[in-house]
Amino acid sequence: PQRHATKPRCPAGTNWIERVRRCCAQCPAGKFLSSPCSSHGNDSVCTACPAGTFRTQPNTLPECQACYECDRQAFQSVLSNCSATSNVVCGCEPGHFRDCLDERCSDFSCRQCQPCTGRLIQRPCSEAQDTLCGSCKPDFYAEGGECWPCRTSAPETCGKECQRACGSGGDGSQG
Amino acid sequence: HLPILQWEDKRGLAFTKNNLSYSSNALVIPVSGDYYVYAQVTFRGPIENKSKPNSVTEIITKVTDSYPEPTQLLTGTTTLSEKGNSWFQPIYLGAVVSLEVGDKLMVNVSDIKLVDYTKEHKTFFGAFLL
Amino acid sequence: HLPILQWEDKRGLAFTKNNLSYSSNALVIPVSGDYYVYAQVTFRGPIENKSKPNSVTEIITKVTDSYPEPTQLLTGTTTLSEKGNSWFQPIYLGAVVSLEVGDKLMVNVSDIKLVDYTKEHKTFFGAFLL
Amino acid sequence: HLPILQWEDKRGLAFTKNNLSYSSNALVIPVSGDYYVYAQVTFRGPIENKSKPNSVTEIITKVTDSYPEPTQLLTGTTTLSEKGNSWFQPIYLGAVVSLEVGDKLMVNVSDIKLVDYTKEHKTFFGAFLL
Repeated sequence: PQRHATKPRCPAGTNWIERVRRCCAQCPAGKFLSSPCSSHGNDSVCTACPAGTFRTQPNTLPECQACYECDRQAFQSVLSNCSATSNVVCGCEPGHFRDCLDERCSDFSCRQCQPCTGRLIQRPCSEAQDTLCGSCKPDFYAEGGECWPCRTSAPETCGKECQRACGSGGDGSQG
Repeated sequence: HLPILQWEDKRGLAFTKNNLSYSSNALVIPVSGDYYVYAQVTFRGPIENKSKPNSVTEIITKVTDSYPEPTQLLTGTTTLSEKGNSWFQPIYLGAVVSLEVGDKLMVNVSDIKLVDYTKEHKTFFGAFLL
Repeated sequence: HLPILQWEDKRGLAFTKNNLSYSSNALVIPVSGDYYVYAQVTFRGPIENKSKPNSVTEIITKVTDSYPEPTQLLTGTTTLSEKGNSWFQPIYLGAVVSLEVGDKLMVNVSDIKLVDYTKEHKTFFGAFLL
Repeated sequence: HLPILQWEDKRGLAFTKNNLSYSSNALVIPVSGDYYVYAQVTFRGPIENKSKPNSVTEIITKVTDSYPEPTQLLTGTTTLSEKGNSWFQPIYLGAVVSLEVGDKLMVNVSDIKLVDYTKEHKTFFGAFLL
């Protein structure tokens, strides 16, 4: 047998309120149900969500949801403030991108964009993804996975790659 | 939304205590009141053709007739150290929440394939009325 | 002493009942007895101009009129793996403790700037009488 | 079986609540019913002439007259990041289980030498009747 009494179907725009065992009109977004309707059902008492709380949908809940906060110390920025009908929306400060914790990216941390020192930028950093670094810039040569300015190389240590990129002199004298 | 864990409520370590019934992946609240709700999920890897994730997340959510969207009640998110081949990571959550009769409680996880289902003493979910 | 966390006690999921009250960063015990006390703190980083700490600590402490020093009731301390860029680490604590009327419960943390306070379902604190 | 932890039940943070008695390393159940059983073990290292283990495990087990083998009720097992010299790792477990009068509850650990016994607020064990 059904352990909890089945709830009757309520007409559209109303919800079953167990405490008073009747269907009451929903409160609009931005409000909550502070006291249920009386017998004729559409006089629900709705109260505006207090500051710092919100409801995005029509509801018959006894309280509003607490707004999230943007993690300013961890490089998040506020894209839109919390209102009575919408939660705060956070992004990342310039120079940072979203490192998502799940596919929907509902939770993310803001990571510093990589600088691509000495490299060409194939795709600039954006809110959604890190910079994509390309090959070494002109007058730079690749060594040990990094790009080094030609002017810092010395003839005796300028290897094949260095000579290719910086010319035979190796000290960037032509530059 | 994140995938929802399915629960075995008959065999072995029954999850449903004091006439909490369990249907379509959710614990159904039989009487309004304050409940201590808890869940542990043990994540583990590696699993074939999947690299080690940066983090794992467990969320206990509530669905109610009074509101069209699920409400996140408790969340545990932890990053995983990069190296290391086979890994285990349990996340335990528990707290008191006010619930209405008919409310449904579910456990969502960041990646259902990483959940160690093999033993019910490693991954479990329940609630009790105060 | 380690810094004490401040808590939201009214809005959203937060509530106080059976005259367990919250004042000046502490839960105040209304009647003597055994309580199940619990708290989860989610730590996270990196944050501006701070390198990653070796470890994070959460302590639930009790202050009582009959004893001048706070008593550490429950402690969770965990080391963090060195590498890794952004990191998350929740610590959950919970146990039964005997408390007297007027006792105050607080949560101390190793570094308040590392606490993720942005969502109520990630960091929370509570108690109930058995 | 894994080694069993011994508990200090008199001094300080008494573990035994609501007349649960404690004898030969086990909590003895005084009356049948549903109990919320919980335990936290803090593991730590390094300890002399022992390299850092890959993982640590905590298991709450039940011994009952009606069954010769211990039953694993709750298990927490977590891998440890390789590097790092001194390390700490707490594991908290808690859930509702149905117990019979005379049942014994124990906590087993993967390596007893790694358990941080020094303070009872770091490693604790208890239960309460719902």
